[in-house]
Amino acid sequence: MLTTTQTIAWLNNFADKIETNKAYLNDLDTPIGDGDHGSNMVRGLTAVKATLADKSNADLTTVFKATALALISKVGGAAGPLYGTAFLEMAKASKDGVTDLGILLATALAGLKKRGGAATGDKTLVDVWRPVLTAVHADRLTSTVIKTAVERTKPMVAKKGRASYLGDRSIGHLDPGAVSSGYLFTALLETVVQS
Amino acid sequence: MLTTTQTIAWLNNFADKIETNKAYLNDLDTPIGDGDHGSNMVRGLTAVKATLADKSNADLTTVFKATALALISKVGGAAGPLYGTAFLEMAKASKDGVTDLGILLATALAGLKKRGGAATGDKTLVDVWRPVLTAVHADRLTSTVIKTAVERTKPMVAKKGRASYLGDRSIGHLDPGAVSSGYLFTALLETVVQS
Amino acid sequence: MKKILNDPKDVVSEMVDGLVRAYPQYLTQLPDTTAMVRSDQASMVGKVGLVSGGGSGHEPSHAGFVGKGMLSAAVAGQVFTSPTPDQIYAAIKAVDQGKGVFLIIKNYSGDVMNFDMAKDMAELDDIDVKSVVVDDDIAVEDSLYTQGRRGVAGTVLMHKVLGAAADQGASLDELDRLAHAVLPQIKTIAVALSAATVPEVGKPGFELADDEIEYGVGIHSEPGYRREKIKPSKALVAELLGKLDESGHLDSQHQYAVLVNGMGATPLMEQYVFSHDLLDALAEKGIKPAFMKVGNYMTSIEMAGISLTLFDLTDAKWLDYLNYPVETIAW
Amino acid sequence: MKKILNDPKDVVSEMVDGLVRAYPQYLTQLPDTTAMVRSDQASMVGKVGLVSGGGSGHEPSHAGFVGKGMLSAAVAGQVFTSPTPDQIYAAIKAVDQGKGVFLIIKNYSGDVMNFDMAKDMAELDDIDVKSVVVDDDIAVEDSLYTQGRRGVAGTVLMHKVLGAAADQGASLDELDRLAHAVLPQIKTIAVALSAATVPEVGKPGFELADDEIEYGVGIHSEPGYRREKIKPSKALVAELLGKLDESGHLDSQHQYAVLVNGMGATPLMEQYVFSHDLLDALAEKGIKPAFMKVGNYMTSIEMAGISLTLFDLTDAKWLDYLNYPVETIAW
Ligand SMILES: Nc1ncnc2c1ncn2[C@@H]1O[C@H](COP(=O)(O)OP(=O)(O)O)[C@@H](O)[C@H]1O
Ligand SMILES: Nc1ncnc2c1ncn2[C@@H]1O[C@H](COP(=O)(O)OP(=O)(O)O)[C@@H](O)[C@H]1O
Ligand SMILES: [Mg+2]
Ligand SMILES: [Mg+2]
Ligand SMILES: [Mg+2]
Ligand SMILES: [Mg+2]
Repeated sequence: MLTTTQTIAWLNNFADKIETNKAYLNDLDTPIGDGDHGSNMVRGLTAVKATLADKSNADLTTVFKATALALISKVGGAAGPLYGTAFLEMAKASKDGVTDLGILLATALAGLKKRGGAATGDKTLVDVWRPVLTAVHADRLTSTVIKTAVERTKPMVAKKGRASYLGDRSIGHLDPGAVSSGYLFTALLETVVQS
Repeated sequence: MLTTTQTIAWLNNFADKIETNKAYLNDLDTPIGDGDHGSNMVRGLTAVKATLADKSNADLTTVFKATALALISKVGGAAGPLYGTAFLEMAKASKDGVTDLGILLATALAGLKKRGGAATGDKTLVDVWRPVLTAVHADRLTSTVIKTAVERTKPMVAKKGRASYLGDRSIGHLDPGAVSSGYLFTALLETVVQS
Repeated sequence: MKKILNDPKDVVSEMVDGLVRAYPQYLTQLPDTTAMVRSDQASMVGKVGLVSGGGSGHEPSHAGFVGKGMLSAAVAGQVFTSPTPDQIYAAIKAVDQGKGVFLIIKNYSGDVMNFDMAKDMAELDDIDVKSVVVDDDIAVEDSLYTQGRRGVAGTVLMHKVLGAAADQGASLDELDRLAHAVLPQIKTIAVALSAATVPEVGKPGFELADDEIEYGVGIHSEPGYRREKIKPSKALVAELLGKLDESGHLDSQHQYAVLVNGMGATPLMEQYVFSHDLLDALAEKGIKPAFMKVGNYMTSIEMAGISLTLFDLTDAKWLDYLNYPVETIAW
Repeated sequence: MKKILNDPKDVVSEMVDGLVRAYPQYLTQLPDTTAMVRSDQASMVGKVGLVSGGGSGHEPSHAGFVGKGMLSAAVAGQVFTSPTPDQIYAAIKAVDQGKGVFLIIKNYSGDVMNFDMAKDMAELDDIDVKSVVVDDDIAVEDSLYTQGRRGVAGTVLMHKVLGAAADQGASLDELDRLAHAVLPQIKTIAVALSAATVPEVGKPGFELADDEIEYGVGIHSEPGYRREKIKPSKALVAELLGKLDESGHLDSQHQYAVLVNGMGATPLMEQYVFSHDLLDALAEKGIKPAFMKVGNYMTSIEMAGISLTLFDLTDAKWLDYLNYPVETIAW
């Protein structure tokens, strides 16, 4: 059962990781994108941190919804609607009473795939969400699972997002969105799963 | 008494010198002007050479006038009207029967000063024309006279033309128009005065 | 990076502020957004609203095309980043006159998703919203399995045609049909001499050697299809026109509109020389453009280069739309 | 030098050709010249002709301002080199409608002398010719003994005011009085981030380090009055506005027209940010421009930088002239 406290800790930890790795994410987005994924995410997570500052007594739905709105209105680009939709779906599910992490993430992934139209293997953040979700369901989420999933985007040919314009030349680069989702789940591991 | 043959030889020699020194004249015009004096002059002298190709039987006035029109219509910038006016004045004078080199050059210089408004010491081609004219009148034109006159523009502060925008910073640079006039008179020396 | 800026983080908000204050007769900024709507409210009454937008860095697109006869509003995202749904939604609400709102979107994941979310939001308010996703850049091969082609300079012609039709009272459905009839007829291809530097990134999106160019780059420094030594303008025209010809045979029986678009740092001098070679090359194919424009319309910050757009005017009315008078900053 | 060109020697003739063929509705080239006259002949009948011009490399100046309500003709010289008298003379003859012709000249030795020779030639044909020599660049101190100030971006505003007056039927004498009344009220100052490269020269007119800027440069890479490390936009505005204030006190009781002019390679993004800071700084002095324009109007090939022009509207009619509708490529 996911709590408000856990979720706020999770998202603050995620925000810190994104801030620390802003330049790295921009760099990853340069050869196969437009070099802004780090900047976009920092803008969004700064807003998330700010909106969560006074939510420690709020319910889970409020926390997810505030996170979604901050991401939607601040990130822009492709990542904004994707991460935003993911949290909006979790807000909707939690409103319906869901508190199980696995179910929440499954709902999020469904929304995310619908929003972006990406399938597994398209070299997007979906390629991290999918194996992480499987691991969460099996109660086996480890940092190795996350790292492996992120690394696996490297040899893939991008089929969605800006990297797809490169065709075969997208091979050999990590997908920036996969890397930022890697931080999301590492933060989850550090604050929720391991605790 | 200046003849058509001499004048054509003079101008062709001048054209060759300008062509050879195009880059040098552009370079001189770069720190204190706009870097085009060589290109401008080459454009004009190429046209002069072309128009003189069939003028070996023409009278002096025709030669001067054709030269003036070629310069006026091809050089542009400051140098075009200045050199053009100089030759136009010589055409007018020769039409009035003048064939004496000293008188021709004096008329040219008068026109040139009227057109550009420059006085001696303003760091323009006038600073070469003036001493050369004096030497021609005294029958003492030498390459030293020309070189000295050209060199003397170096310490001057420009008062006319683009170099004047630099004020004191024009000091220490040869005036490009003075240098090209130096070639004009060196050519004169090689083809008319010494022959 | 040498730019006339203050804090790179503030570039979009300061730019939008400078723009709307310099041109209050054309643009009004919606409070707390970077959405700019047409100041001439009267000219919008009873008409379908036209909203465009995208990442910043393409100036004068898109706000430069807001005004009578063209766009009703433009929404500016962060540099090279789609605007967010809330901002687009605000623009939609501001321009809706009860006749619906039409969105002109460029085909990037981010733009498509953010505009879609805004559409969802507007539809909850019972505002009719339709849209077209412009994908004129033939450098990228289209395919069912990928994102498809990018939207680039041809978008400006889409603005113009739809703007004229909307001003003449076309309904939302009519605009939708018009947009989708025009869409496949607009094709663009670019060549870059240097890349753009996003202020917050601080270095160029890619590096080209002093004598190198790249064909097929996008407007966000997306890589193109070939890199080689710089060639004379005539040869660049041959390459780009060849690509356009391949992608849809140029036909001397057709009427074409041509847009020669500077990418930002390339002076008009070069654009006019390129146009000279282009008009020669087209003349050899028996084509004389029915309409032509040369200048910086869809830029990529200070990227150097040119894009070439051909618009096959399969419907004679489209030429009238292109020539229809407008009151904007940049058309 | 990386440019989209063919042989650098042909740049002007190819550029003019591309321009007039792209925009036949505005421009007609006089045979064997680089003089371009207004295509809309009817709009010139019974009116004084307005001829401007100068070296090429300042596009869209000057041909971009030829059209109804503005110039009757523009003459393009070689790059950064005044056009020759025969070409200017051809333009004068082509636009004269028996009411005389007014010349707008920028204050460079070359331009002044070539236009003067053309005037002499036209007067032999009994065409009345008058002229104004624009010298708005306050970077160079004026003095009786020197060439005086240079003519730069303010020339575009001179075109606009005189064009509107001529279109409304002002006589040659009236235009002459108007021009000389306007002349001292237009002042400009620039800052450069990089220099222009003349195609035939092949290298930049001056070199600035990666973090250096220069204040007071001219539109042909003429050196300015100070070189220093790049500063934020706000500080650049303070420097340039300070110079303009020194040269003629800015007065909150006066009405001003403002032109923020990009020098060629500086994107609109930066020009708008600069405008934002400028409008703030003016507001602090109690000034809100009565008229403003931002964009590339008088460029210096691919020089990066901005010039700032303030035009003190001491006569209320001048604002109407600025707002008067025109049909040109670039206004
Ligand atoms: N259609 C899509 N579906 C899923 N993920 C996508 C899609 N398009 C892009 N992405 C993800 O978004 C990331 C890029 O985000 P970002 O750089 O912030 O946006 P933008 O591409 O608009 O600049 C990619 O690395 C990829 O993981
Ligand atoms: N008013 C003037 N009177 C006399 N000579 C002048 C004047 N203005 C310029 N010059 C001469 O013209 C030369 C520059 O010629 P050029 O570079 O061809 O023209 P521009 O300055 O128009 O580029 C200067 O070096 C100077 O000798
Ligand atoms: Mg990106
Ligand atoms: Mg020169
Ligand atoms: Mg982006
Ligand atoms: Mg010159």
